[in-house]
Amino acid sequence: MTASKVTTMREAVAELVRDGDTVAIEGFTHLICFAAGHEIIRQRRRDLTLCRLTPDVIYDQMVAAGVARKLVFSWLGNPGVGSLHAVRRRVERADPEPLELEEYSHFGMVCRYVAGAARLPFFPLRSYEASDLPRANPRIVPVRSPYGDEVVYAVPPLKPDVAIVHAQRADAEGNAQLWGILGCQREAAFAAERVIVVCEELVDSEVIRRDPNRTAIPGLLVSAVVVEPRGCHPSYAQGYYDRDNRFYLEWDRISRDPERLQAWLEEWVYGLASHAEYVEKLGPERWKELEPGEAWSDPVNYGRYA
Amino acid sequence: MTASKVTTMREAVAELVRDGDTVAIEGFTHLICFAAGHEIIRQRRRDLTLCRLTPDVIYDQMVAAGVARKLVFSWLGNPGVGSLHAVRRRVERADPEPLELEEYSHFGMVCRYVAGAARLPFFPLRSYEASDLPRANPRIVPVRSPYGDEVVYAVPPLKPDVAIVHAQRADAEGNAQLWGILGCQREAAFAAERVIVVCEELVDSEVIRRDPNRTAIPGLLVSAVVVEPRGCHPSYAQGYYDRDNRFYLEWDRISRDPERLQAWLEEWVYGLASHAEYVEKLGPERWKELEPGEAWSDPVNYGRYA
Amino acid sequence: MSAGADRGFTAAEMMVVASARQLAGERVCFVGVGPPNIACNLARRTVAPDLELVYESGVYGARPARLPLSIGDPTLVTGSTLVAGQFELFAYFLQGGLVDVGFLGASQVDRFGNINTTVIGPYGRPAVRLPGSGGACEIAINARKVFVIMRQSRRSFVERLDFATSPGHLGGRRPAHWPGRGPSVVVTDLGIYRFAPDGEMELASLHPGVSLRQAREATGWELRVAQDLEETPPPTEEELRIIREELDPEGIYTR
Amino acid sequence: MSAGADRGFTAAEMMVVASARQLAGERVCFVGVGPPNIACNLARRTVAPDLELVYESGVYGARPARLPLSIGDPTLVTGSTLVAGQFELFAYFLQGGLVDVGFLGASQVDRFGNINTTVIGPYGRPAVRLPGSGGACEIAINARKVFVIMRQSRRSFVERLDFATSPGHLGGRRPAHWPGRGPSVVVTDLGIYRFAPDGEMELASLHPGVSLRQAREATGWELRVAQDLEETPPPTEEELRIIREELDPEGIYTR
Repeated sequence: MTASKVTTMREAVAELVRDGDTVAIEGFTHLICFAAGHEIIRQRRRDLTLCRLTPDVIYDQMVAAGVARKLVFSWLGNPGVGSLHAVRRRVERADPEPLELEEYSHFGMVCRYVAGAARLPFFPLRSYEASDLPRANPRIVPVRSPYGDEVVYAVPPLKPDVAIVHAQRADAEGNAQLWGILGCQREAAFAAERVIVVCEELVDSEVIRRDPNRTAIPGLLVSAVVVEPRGCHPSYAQGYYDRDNRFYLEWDRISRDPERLQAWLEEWVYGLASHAEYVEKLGPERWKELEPGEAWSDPVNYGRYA
Repeated sequence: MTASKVTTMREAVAELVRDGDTVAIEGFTHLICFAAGHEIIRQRRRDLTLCRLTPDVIYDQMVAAGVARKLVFSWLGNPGVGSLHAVRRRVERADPEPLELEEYSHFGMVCRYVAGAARLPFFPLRSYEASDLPRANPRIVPVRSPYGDEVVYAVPPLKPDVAIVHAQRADAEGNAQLWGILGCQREAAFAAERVIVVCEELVDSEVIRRDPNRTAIPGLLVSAVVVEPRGCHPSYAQGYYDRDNRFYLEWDRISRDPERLQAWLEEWVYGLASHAEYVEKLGPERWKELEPGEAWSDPVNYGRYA
Repeated sequence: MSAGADRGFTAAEMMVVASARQLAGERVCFVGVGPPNIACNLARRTVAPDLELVYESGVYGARPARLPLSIGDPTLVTGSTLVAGQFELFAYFLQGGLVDVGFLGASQVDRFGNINTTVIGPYGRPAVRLPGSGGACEIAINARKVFVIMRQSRRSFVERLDFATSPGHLGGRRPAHWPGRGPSVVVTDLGIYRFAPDGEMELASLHPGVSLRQAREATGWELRVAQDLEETPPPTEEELRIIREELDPEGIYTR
Repeated sequence: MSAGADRGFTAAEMMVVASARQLAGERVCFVGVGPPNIACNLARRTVAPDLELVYESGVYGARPARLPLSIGDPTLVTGSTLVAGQFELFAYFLQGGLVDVGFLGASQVDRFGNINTTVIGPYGRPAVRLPGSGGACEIAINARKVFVIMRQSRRSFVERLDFATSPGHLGGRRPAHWPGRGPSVVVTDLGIYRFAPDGEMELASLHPGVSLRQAREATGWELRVAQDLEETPPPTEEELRIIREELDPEGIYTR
């Protein structure tokens, strides 16, 4: 019914991600769209405020490439490995320049997206009492329950200019289905001004319509649909490829040395025209290692009611 | 791993639903567990506070049978047909006795369950400004945003003593999967002190585990699992049987006349020992009419990661 | 007796057709069943092919294979694009500001488009207990525009509501911080009403065969009439065909 | 050099084994990856067969086919009982009060079990920027009990935290209205610490081959020692076999 929104990553980023934007590339370990992060680096965006619960290696790369001036986050690290060295250099030694931090807890970040998606002026939660976090971040404030004296804390809504969500499959309108770890992609998408859906597979709307309960994001929200198979590497897409833990370990070594890091960016980002080239450069053997076996869900019957 | 919680509706209601309890039999048009309502009537519970967004015919029957002293709700009617006559008699003419009402809007009720499930002292929403509802229900109060002067409204948490949730399928631990219209069953279950899961089909845990994203309710919450095929009639279970609109129309006639209504209760509830007898009494032709065609979802691959 | 019966269509058909035409150019409509559902589906087949329906039951992009008899009809689910839980529906779709038009019915409306669906008589001991808000209160506040569709009489078009369930233009002006702009049109079996800048309803169009006198007599206040009062174009053959053959073949809502 | 290496097990193995034993009789555990994950899975095979793991990534009832290398490892998802979004996870499972034990690591802990995982040095210009709270702040407040598992030294067992990320027993007493009772045990590579009624940590058990002097030297305050100080029973053959053959064959976390 609606016209196709399918475009290339280059087009989508060029048109929808602007200097100074607040950008959320969400995904809790799973479905992190590295391909989008790399394209943003390639197009040399500047002064971005990057939001994520877990900045992860993708934001370390973006921070090292100089696209970001600020992080809004709740856990800063290389999951299962250690530190984000580029981020630490900027935070600990302003090397090469300072990086502003706006820090919450995981649940605080999730509640910020929910408040943004629901157009609430604040969201209440039970975290933060007796923690130094509200002192470090004055946006975390106490709020008194209108029923009696109980005090909880509040976080403000987060409404990114752009949310980039990677899905296993989507149709041309951007109706997207995800499975496996869901993180808070849906909330981030509903909260955002503009949404880019990136998918492993572009499917006919009929595939989506055969399982409407699995649809996380309605095309209604979506400005562009990018078909980018393997676009999450070294993160993963459940059922499509495995997390490349080897790369997360390699990144620890690469990122400790600023020159080696820049060389990596040259070779793997600036030096390539697209994620397709990245996939090819990574090579078939590596992809073979990351290929999972099969574990299919059972179909469910929605029933024909005519 | 955990012991089976499978029991009969009679046992489950006898053990878990007590006089004076606050009970939520949720389900928005879909998956309304009439079988549980009928068993509660049969066991002559008294002084229940019944919670539902849409009290529907099941609560009209329970109110007529004298099990309830109060309704907590947001829309009072026979969907697509008209009024709930037994409820109206008690509200308009205290006939045969008064019925207390605690009234919200749909979103207000949903937010009450969410607050109950999340152990929040209140939940903020944008409804109610300039409506008479806060005057009719003093539990709906204004709350000021801690960020600036904006005022929204708050509703208090709702934590039912018992939530009864009907699912298409569940395992013996009560891990339950639902599809089709979801209403706020999940929120009601997490908010409740005790949860009874009623299912169309008892399945092996492996069926649940082959599609973990479809699991709405963890067995962790569940006190009893009741296998009651067709337990929603005249409501429906997506993919299993259709809504019996004819009955909703019949109920309008039956319920206009108190004597006819009591006769119906005698014949269809008190006069029967179980829902199995109700299903049999309804007869194969009626069930044939309510049988949907098939419309299967596509399986998705979760991948084997060993 | 229905206004246009002698003209080959019923008052209910005229009401549905007039409502459907209001949806021209709209994108996302939050809809209950009954006449609004038929109006929306008629609009999709005529003036608003891209109209997306969001049902209160959480169904988005429904493609019903039969006329749904309730907003929770299983035929709305099968083949739809998305089914959301009711928290996501009300919090993200409606309060989140994705809904362009909310369709509301009403037992009573006042000149500012404020709506009563709760009680006739005092709240504590009502003469008639109506269904209550359902989602109407949040629709009235959060939908960008509200369309009201209802039967008109002195009992429904009232000087003073017995209960204000869902706010319209209040006493003439809505708080600026409200997301929605409030009721933009009221379609009845007699005519089409719009709202003047001061928030008061005025008669914009009379349905064929309805006199100004009829409309005045069916209004509980001094009815304001637009300068350029129009006559509603009657239903076209095509509009009637779609309603009678496709959308409401049994005439449940439109006979 | 590790405390019990000469005894045929590593300090990390002793720490994991001692932690696992603490889980006897517990039902629902909120767990991150690394040593806590191994401790929980060891407990399921030994002292707590019914233990249910809730991962921060939203996975409940996981049945990993390999050692998960992160809390978001796909092997946690396939074959699990339920995967929830993170709002449902934190709001309903954790804040909702379903979690009996929350496992926390720490870069610094004080005598009252308050935890720092945010910065070493001043917040504005830290000497070391640590990961931050993640879910630790909500776990510390909402889990019924908290188990802390960490390496012990004067740099980690400190008189005063550089930053209080996750509250323990505050200055000795937690607010009565808090759902959780706070830290109940701290397991390190040197010993097991419990909390006295006044909320202060005390040494309850020393691991084999660890002297009281070592423990005191690795503590940044005047260490309190339980009357009945015990020696932690060494890992059994079976415990070591499960860790080395099943849970951490590459010794990523326990060598």
